[in-house]
Amino acid sequence: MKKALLVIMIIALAVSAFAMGAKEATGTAPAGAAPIKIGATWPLADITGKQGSMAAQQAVDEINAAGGVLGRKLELIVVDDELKADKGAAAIEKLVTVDNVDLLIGGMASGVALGQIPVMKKYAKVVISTGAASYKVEEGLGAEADWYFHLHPWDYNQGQSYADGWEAIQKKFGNVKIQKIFLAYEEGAFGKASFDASKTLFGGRYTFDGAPFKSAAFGGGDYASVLEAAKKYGPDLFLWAGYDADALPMLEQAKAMKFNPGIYLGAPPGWPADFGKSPLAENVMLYGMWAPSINGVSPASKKFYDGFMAKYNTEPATYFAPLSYSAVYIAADAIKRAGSTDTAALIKALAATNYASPLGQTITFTPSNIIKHQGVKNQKILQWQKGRQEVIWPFESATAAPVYPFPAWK
Amino acid sequence: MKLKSSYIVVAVLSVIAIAFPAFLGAYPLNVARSIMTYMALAISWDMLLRSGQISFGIAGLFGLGSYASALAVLRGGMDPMLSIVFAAAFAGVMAYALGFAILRLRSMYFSITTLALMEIFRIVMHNLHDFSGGPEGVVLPSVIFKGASPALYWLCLAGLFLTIGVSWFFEKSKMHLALTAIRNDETSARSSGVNIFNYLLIAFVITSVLQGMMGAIQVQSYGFTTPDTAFDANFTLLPLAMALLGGIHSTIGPMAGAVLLGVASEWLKLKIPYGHLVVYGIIIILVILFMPQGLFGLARKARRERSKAGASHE
Amino acid sequence: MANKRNAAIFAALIVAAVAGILVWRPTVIIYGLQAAGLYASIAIPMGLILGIVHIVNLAHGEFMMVAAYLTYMVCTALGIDPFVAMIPVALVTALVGFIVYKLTIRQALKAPELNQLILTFGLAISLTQLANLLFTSQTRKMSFGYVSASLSIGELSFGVYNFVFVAIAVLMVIGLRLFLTRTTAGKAALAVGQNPKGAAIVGIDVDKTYGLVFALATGMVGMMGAIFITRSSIFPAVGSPFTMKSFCLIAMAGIGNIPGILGASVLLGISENFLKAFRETRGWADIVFFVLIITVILGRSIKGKKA
Amino acid sequence: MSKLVTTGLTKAFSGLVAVNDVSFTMEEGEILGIIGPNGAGKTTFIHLVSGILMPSSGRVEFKGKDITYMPAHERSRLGIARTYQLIHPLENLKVIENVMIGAVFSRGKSLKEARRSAEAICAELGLERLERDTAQLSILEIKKMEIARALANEPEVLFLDEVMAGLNSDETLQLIATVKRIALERKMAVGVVEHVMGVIRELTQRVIVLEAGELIAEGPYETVSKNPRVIEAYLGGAA
Repeated sequence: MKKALLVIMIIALAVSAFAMGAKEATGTAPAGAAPIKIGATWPLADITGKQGSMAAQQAVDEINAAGGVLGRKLELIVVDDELKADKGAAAIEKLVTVDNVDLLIGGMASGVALGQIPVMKKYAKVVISTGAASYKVEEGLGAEADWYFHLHPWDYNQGQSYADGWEAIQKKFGNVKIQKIFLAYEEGAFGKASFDASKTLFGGRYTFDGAPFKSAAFGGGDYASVLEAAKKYGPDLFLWAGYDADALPMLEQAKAMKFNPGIYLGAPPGWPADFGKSPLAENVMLYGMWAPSINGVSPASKKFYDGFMAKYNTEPATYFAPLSYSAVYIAADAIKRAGSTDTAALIKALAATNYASPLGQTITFTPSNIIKHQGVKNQKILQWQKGRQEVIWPFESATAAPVYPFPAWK
Repeated sequence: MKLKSSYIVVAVLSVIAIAFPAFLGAYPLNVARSIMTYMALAISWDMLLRSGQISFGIAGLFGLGSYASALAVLRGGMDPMLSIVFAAAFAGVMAYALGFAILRLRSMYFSITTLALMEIFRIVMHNLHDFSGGPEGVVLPSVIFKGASPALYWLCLAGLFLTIGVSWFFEKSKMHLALTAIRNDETSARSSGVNIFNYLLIAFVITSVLQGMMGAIQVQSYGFTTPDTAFDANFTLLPLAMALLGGIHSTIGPMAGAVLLGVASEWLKLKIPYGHLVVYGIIIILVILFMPQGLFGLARKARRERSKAGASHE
Repeated sequence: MANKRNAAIFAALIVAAVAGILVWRPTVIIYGLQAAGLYASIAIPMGLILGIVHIVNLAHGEFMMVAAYLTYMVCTALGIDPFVAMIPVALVTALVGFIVYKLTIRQALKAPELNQLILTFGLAISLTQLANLLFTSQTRKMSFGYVSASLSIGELSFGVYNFVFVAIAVLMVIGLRLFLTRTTAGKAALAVGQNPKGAAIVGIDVDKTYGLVFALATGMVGMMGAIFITRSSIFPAVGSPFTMKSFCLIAMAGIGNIPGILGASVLLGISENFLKAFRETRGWADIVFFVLIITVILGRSIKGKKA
Repeated sequence: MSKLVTTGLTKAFSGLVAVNDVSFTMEEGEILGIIGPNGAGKTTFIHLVSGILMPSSGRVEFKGKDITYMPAHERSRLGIARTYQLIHPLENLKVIENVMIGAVFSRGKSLKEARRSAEAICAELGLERLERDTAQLSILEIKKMEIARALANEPEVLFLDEVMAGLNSDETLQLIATVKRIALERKMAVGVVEHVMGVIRELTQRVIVLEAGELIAEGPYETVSKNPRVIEAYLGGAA
């Protein structure tokens, strides 16, 4: 019994100690009466959600330092969705019914968004979503969901934009020739969606094939058989859709197998720390929405980047950081124009958004296949050059010309 | 007299549980649903454990129930409520068929086999693209009861009540004698006329029905499922941890454990946004080290010590 | 007699099948063996703990993850190679393993096996999440030229580096065999594994032996973690899938049968890669693992009943 | 008709023959001693008759019915009960529940009826405070509980495998008297394995002697104990 009491006391102490620390870390609520509350959910144990929430807080602090919105301060309330649908749904219930937030932002995984949608529908609060690329999410939302503002491109938007991008690149740079495309995709939902979208978009214009692999993120990491299939196919453009854990090991195995495509391109949601430092990384291409090199062409990006570095002393590692930062600014701007946080007025104001974002492009909302308010529709094609991600396409935000072909293995 | 007073306590608690939506908001009801789902899984796992068989396949039957229900609605146009019954029955039939092979196994080999079966179910659902939606899963046209919080809560509560009721029946009927005898000593049980295989099969099928049912309720309440959500290893590991922390071989133990871990996880997350799972893990370690018999086991021990002290006074 | 002849026919059939595949699809054998080496070298230390201390260590993969991060820090700070760093890292993880044993596992040894299972589950969560707090979920990978070592035979080019894991697995099996049969401590460990009470009666310090075996096994895991970073990216959750895989392999080999883990790994590695070699069966490669496990376990239970 | 008949009963464990070609009968109301040196196959023999093990060859008949390969739980329903050499209390059940299970599963009684008959049997054996945990029992009480559990099956044939081991002489005498009385009352055929020859002499009308799995002698204790082969077997075993 004594032991049991002891353990209970230890737990209580540990919890309260941690809780105190956490409170200090998140900071005190901004002074002044009745702040505008922004509720957010992200997977905080994942780098995407963690930095997303940090960037959103950065935006809130910047706006509050500049006097807030409508004379009121902004307050960001973040709840961890733990990458689980039920936790994500409960988080929305809490933000709406307990914290009484004025609008919702955030999101990363489609699997969590699917679980949150029924709850979001119930309250029909304004949502500015920073994640959820799967077309299944859009199907789940339906055409009626005019309160849902989706910043992140849908999977088919991404596919379409790559198809456009390669067309444009081939036109501008005569030496780049693409006929055969091979996609190695991780076998989960993310990779399978990429494959389905690419097949329909590339299928007509190019000869296209693909094969699945088990991502190192889930205990795989053996790419020999998929690379062998790719090598046999002999593509001009080799694409892989997986996770950051796959990036370098796949490259190393490709070298070991002397697999040498004209373009070697990866499309993970994020890249490993210091990928650029590897000698193999040179001239690997990638799909993405943002890279620090955009600072050179976009003042918004530079402002975001410098602010993030100053506040947290670490580099934003994924595009979820600038995307989440954008979500807060878009919300603040719309509230200012609407003159209130009333949902109907806010929807109207948001629909008229025109925001020069750190992504190096201006964000507006236009209809996509089903929903009315889709933000970003295009992705960027980038290339690792001398350890930095340089934007190749779209040309208006390009920071470098493509190096082609991908150098042969020594 | 004692029995009667405990009946009254149970009745009062049930009424309170049923009346929760009257005085709780949507958020606590949502959290309660999560906890109740895990609680039902923990109790059902414990029911089979009373025979000594450790199943690692809870997530397998839970996921099978999820898919059976979702696909029955989506592909067969079945009524959602009916699909829950269908899914429970489907899980039961699968368990019955599989039981013939795997219930001859004991200890770790049984556990591993149930774990492997769960993985097989997951991979099959992952690969049957046209039928099950593949890795992206299935999205239902709408959530049951249009997502009204109280209705979803009561549906989940009904599943939990059924589970508790069956577990209580297991404790009070000859199932209790049969399963405990099998767990303590199979040879003795056999010479006392216990048909071991039959009782294991009954327990396995019934617990699978309950797990399949909870899976179906889950999928109808959230309106979608994917192989990774339906067969999430957490649906196996968390119920195990809950039952153990609360005290195994009882109904009340897993319930206490589910409340402890369920509330702790939600509360910690709000208090410690970054890193709450570290504390969660440490709580599990400390409870196992210092309360090896779980919360309820501790209470049971204390009661026994008191009665012993009383007996020596006489 | 009949048994021997059956075994001979069986062995001949396997050799013929392997030879057939080797000619038809040589890479199935090459990559199958490489995968088998990795599986086995991670599973063997867990098999040692399970065989002697009789604990299913759900934090097995997490120990490897901790060792991997340790190696990463040492290598980036000092600029040395993981193959050099693996020795100090193995020593440190062995020490960590010993401390973890003393502080937690030892306290739960007398409790039912389920308690030990959940205890190590708690350890696994804590270690993963601690790593997540310290390093975030962003993956890290160091680059080493030798990882891309390549061999070309005719038109076929393949990576040879991963054969390192085959060598490690074989060395582990031989080393453990020598340790368990030739040294006093090893013999004591074997005796404790077979019958702890009996061993205690003969005067063997069971607790000390458990501690030693646990430290030895975590040391081996530490070494594996160090070499693992040459092949794979590391992140907090990198270890957990290997825990389940190792557990399944051990069950397939039969508890206490350490050379059997090697055989089970080869069987799985080759079957998996066989399915991966064909377009139609590619997605089903994972299932082979679990189907084989169930078949072997059920087959053994039926055979056991007959005998 | 004989209650129990075995013909040529044989059990081999991967080459080692534990019971070899044993044929014997048990009649209603008789108490039969089964003796032999350690490792003679007495317990294996009971395992075969009660269905815990299946024989390699031979035949077991109960009241004329072939039960050679019948599972143990069905035999117990038919009326064959036994205790174990090593005690097998069901530690997570109370004393009364330990006794009840035979009545519930072999006789198909409801829990209430089973409790009543278990209480009656325990009273007969002098076992008290039935709501205790088995951990609180003395050795004598555990032995009594195991006999009570076997009796709750309401068997026609009962095997007691070294129930007297570990008891002092007073306790042994007390238990002998009880067993004898119950066997008579219920007209059971009882097979008793014992090492203490005094117990065999007191209790049994007839004994069979096993050595290395084979039946080497049969008859009343007085005659068998003078059989030179039996004496040699015991001396050989002792030496």
